[in-house]
Amino acid sequence: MYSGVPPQLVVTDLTLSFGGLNALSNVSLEIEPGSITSIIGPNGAGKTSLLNCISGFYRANSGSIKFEGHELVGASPHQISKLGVARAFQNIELFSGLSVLDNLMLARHSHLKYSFWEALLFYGRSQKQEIKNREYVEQIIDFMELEPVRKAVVGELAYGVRKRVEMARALTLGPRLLLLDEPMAGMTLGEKEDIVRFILDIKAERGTTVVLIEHDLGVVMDISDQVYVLDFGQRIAGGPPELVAQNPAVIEAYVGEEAVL
Amino acid sequence: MAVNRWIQSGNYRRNYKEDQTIFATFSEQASLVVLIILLFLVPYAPFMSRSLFRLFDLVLIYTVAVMGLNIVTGFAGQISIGHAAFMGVGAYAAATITRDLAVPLLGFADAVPFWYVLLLLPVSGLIAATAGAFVGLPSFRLKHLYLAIATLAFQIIFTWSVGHTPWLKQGGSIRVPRVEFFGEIIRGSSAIGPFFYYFGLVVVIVMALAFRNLLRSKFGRALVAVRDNDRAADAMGINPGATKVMAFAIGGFYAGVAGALLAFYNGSVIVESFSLAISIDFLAMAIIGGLGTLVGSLIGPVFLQFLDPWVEQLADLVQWVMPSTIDVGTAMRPSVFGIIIVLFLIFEPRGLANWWRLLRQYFKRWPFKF
Amino acid sequence: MKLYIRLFFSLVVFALLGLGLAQQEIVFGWSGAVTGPTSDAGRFVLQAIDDYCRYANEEQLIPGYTVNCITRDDQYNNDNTLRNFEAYLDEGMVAFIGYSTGGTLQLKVNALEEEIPVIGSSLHIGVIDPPDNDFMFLPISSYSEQVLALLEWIADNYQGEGAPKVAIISHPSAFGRAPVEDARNAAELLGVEIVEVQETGEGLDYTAMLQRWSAAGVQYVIGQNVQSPIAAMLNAAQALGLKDSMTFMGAHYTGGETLTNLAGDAAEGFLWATSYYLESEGTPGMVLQREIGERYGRSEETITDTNYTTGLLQAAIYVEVARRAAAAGEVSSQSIYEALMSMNGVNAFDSGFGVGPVSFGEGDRVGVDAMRLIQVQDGEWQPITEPYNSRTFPQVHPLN
Amino acid sequence: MTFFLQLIVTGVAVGSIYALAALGFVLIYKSSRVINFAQGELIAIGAFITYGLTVWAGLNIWLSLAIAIGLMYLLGQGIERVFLRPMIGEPIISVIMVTIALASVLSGLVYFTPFGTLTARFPSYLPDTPLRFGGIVLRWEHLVGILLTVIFISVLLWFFTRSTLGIAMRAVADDQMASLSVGVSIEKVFALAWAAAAMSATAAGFVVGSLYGLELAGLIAIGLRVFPVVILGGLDSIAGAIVGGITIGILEQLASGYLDQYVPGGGTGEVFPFVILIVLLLFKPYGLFGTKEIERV
Repeated sequence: MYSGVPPQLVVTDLTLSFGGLNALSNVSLEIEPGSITSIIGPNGAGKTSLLNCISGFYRANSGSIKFEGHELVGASPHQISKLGVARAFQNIELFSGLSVLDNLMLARHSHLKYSFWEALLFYGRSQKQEIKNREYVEQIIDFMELEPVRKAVVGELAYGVRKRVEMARALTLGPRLLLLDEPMAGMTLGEKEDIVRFILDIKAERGTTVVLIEHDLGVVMDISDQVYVLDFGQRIAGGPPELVAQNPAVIEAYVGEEAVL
Repeated sequence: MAVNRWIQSGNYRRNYKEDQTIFATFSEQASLVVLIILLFLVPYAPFMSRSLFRLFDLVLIYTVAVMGLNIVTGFAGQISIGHAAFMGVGAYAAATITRDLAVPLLGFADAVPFWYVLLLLPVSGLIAATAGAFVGLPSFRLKHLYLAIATLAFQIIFTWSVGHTPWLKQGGSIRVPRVEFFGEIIRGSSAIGPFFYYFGLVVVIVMALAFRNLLRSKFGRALVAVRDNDRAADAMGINPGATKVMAFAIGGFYAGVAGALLAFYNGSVIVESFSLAISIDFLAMAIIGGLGTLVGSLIGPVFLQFLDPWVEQLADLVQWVMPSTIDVGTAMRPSVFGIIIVLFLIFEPRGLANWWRLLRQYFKRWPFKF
Repeated sequence: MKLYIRLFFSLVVFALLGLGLAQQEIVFGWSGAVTGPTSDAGRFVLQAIDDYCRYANEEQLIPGYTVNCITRDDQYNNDNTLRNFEAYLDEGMVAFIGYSTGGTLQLKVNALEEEIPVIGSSLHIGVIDPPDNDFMFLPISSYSEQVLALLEWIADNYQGEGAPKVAIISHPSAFGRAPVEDARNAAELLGVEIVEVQETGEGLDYTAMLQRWSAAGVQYVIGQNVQSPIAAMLNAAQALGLKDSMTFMGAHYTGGETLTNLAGDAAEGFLWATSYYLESEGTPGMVLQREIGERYGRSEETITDTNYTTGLLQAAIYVEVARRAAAAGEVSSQSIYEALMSMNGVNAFDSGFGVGPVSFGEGDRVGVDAMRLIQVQDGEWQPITEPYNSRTFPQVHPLN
Repeated sequence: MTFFLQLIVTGVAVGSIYALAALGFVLIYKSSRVINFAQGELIAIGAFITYGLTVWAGLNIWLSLAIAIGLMYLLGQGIERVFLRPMIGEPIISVIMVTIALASVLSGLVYFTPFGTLTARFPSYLPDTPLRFGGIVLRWEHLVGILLTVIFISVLLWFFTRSTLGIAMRAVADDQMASLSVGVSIEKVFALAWAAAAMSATAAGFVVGSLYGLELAGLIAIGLRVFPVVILGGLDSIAGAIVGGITIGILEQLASGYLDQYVPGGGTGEVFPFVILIVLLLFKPYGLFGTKEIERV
């Protein structure tokens, strides 16, 4: 919009309802490639629902979501993930019986190009592909500083670490758009700083677009290029953080939180 | 080489390729080789009798089927209560192809050559895999409990349909020719016992290798991912429905191969060999062996097949103190079967495979205690 | 050195002794359902086999030999039957007694390869049909012949207009389906119309079936099944008031005391084809049956059950052939087989359990060839014919 | 037309037996998400206890039934205590397998008694001549089945809407975690569900025994027929169990009434419900009344 680059993700008039109750009504937004966009709003505002629509877990009743020209409404999560949209869940959804390494290797599923029959032999292409993708996974492990727990079973890790694995796994998909649902929730200050650093690095080093749902408005205002505010399923504001912070509708929705802004 | 890989007790792999290998140490690899050699020597043991051969042979055949069930239930997390029916599909495929196509077209006299059997095993497997995929189809929409009932329905429909199809002799016995192995027709239990022991053992080893390779590939990981958390798997670009259908197809393939093997082993196919009770036996074997492990599908069938004669002997002892109107063996068989499953589920849900793991760990660390 | 020689000789002596002892024992094997499907019949057969073997030893029916009958439950599971069969081979079995239809059919090839004679409780005609039938024998006439005899009775006794209309209720297994094809062919010869063949195992309600048959004008119902579904059908027929317009009948495993106990009044008039005497008749064989049963403390229910007779007859046939084989030389599966195959003409064996002598030979693999029709009259089973053979059976299903 | 009506009437009667058998199954699933593969064994044991009390202890048959239902209440509680309680929180595969093992143990226990090989029927306690409405016949045993179903449903309805424990059960069915946090004992609720299942199974076994005689294999087989019923009605719906039971009963009768003649060997009634089941699973997976689970991520 501002820079003249065509937006990477365009959400138009998105409406989602459960049994007559509107979780989202006519939400529209645009996200530029390589930016960090935050979605904020009170609890129950429809933030996670929006992410669920983008990543295909919910099917919107009307409206459209265009990612790099592909329509996402009606596509299933695995199709969307193959288009280059990755997602980290708010409530950790890891494969708890598997090791960190296997969790991340799973994210390379669609990048591993070998057939079922080659898998049975496990020789030649399948082996080479596994090694190549393993190298990729190791890069992510380095990047997210997970080396010490590489082979640990996920279920046995501390909450903060699991949250980080969740993010690492989404990143391992090699996405062009990364959706993070409250990646810092329930974390200590030190852990939060790490995550913020990771998010900034993701943008800087990998050029990945990041969409972030976060309650810590301080963080949001610091790192976001753009902020959208949802309330009762409606978009009430959107734009650069400094503008949004002064929007009267936002201030009304966040009564008592002005001090933070 | 800095570390002696024969006696190392930890993980010292230096590149990713080494990390993919199945065995942590050479000594483990060596002990497996020794075990396989021992297994090949079993027929020479002085205690081998015809009935023991039959037990071993059935164990090997059932092991193939249980590996398949373990893929469906242990790895993909879908309960299948109709696994014996898939085995039946394979057995009937082998029997009818031989009877209606091979014998009239290829003109086998009173036995089929070994190469034909080798060819027919995967063919029967593929036919059973098709049936498996078909039964797995509802998994595009369903979660596991409902799917379990669908497999039960398949079992019942299979039995009924065979019973109503004159082409399949309505469930009566269909004769399958004996196997000719390099000019010699394998007939009579003293020849069939050892022959199918070796044949079965080789099939089990080949199928287990394929199983193991599959598990360390992306397909194996996808199965486990779908079992652990199918929503997250979905977000990782794995199609959960397709993965479950694939699991059913692979499971069906293994069952089909086992069925064809059984058909040639028995020299006939009859619908009672593929009943609901057998399906439940398979589930019990997979669970007692250890769901979600390869070793489990190898140990489970041994344990349950040998449990049977053991209970019989125990029953003979108990019979002395019981009133003669009650047949103790009769009553003990289902009771012991059930109680053992319950005990395993409550106290060792990871099955015998876990004991195996602990044992292995013990030897790996030996002589240190920890 | 001396020690070694002594050891060697004692080993030889022991071995010879062992061999000698083994020769003194004749091993018969039985495998059948004591649990699972059809166990209600199987347990009586097992008791009878055990009892007759004890009786044979106590009475020294085979001088110089003891009989060892190994009996094991196979839960109606063929895998178990085959395993038992091979376990008995290890024990030196010379002849086998089978039970279930499936297990016996599957055993044919094994019996042939091991050259072990097999007598089964299943009267499926396929057991003695070629191929692989060389070592297979039926103790009494087949289901096919029994059903054909019933069809003949219908053709002979029918007095109405047109062709008599018959429905068959069969068990959903190879056992139930055994006589269907022969029955269809015979019906054509006899001018009887088979309206429908219905398979029912644990079907819950017979109302629809009976009413449909009633609407189709069925006058006769032939059962090839076990007692409990037949009893439930008879009860339903009585409740529907169809007992007057339909005559119910059945092959060997439909009848007996169990049926009258289960069906009560509804069993009245039921017609049953079998080759066994009834315990209540008090013929010499039945006196023996009671004597054996009482000697080994069997219940009244056991002693009066036809399946008990089945087991006694099977064991008696083998003990008799073993006696003959022993008299002629050594007892082996070969000599047992030869004794069985020469059990005809003057050598036929009158066991007393069946209504005719047991005869086997080339082209005759059915023991007691004759059968009778028995009817429930005032709550009691009463024979209504003399022993005879089906006249259409040889035409419909020529044996060898 | 009479034929058709007769099929419907018989179907309703047979279906109410299925409904009785399915009731307990649904209660267990509703409260604890466990699929009970031992329902057939419960049916058999209930029927055998009633038989033992009537024939061997010489009690009045209705009194026997009442006592048997009482005893089965205890058995149901006991089963939950011994077999199911250790499994709370375990993966669902394990819990299902426990019920399969339970089925095996129960039938083994029956074999330790003379009932294992029994073939018998209840002494006749109802008029021999059936009820007639025009050309349509209804057997007294069928009527008893329908009445018992009505009684069980009414008691359950009363229980769920009025008693505290019933409301607790409903709460547990809705949300285990939430009810745990407000102090509802889920163990108690699970035990009650099993007890209720055992009781309704007894009633079903009683009717089956009266109609078709008592035989272990036959009684156990009724347990399998519950599956199409609950899939049709929805695994977690009591109303569904009733409607499903009666629908399957009618469809079974119609199948054997109109389809059997076209199938060699007939017997379509036995397999038809399972074919319906597969079709339903493909097109209406949550049954007529079952609740569709909405997944929250």
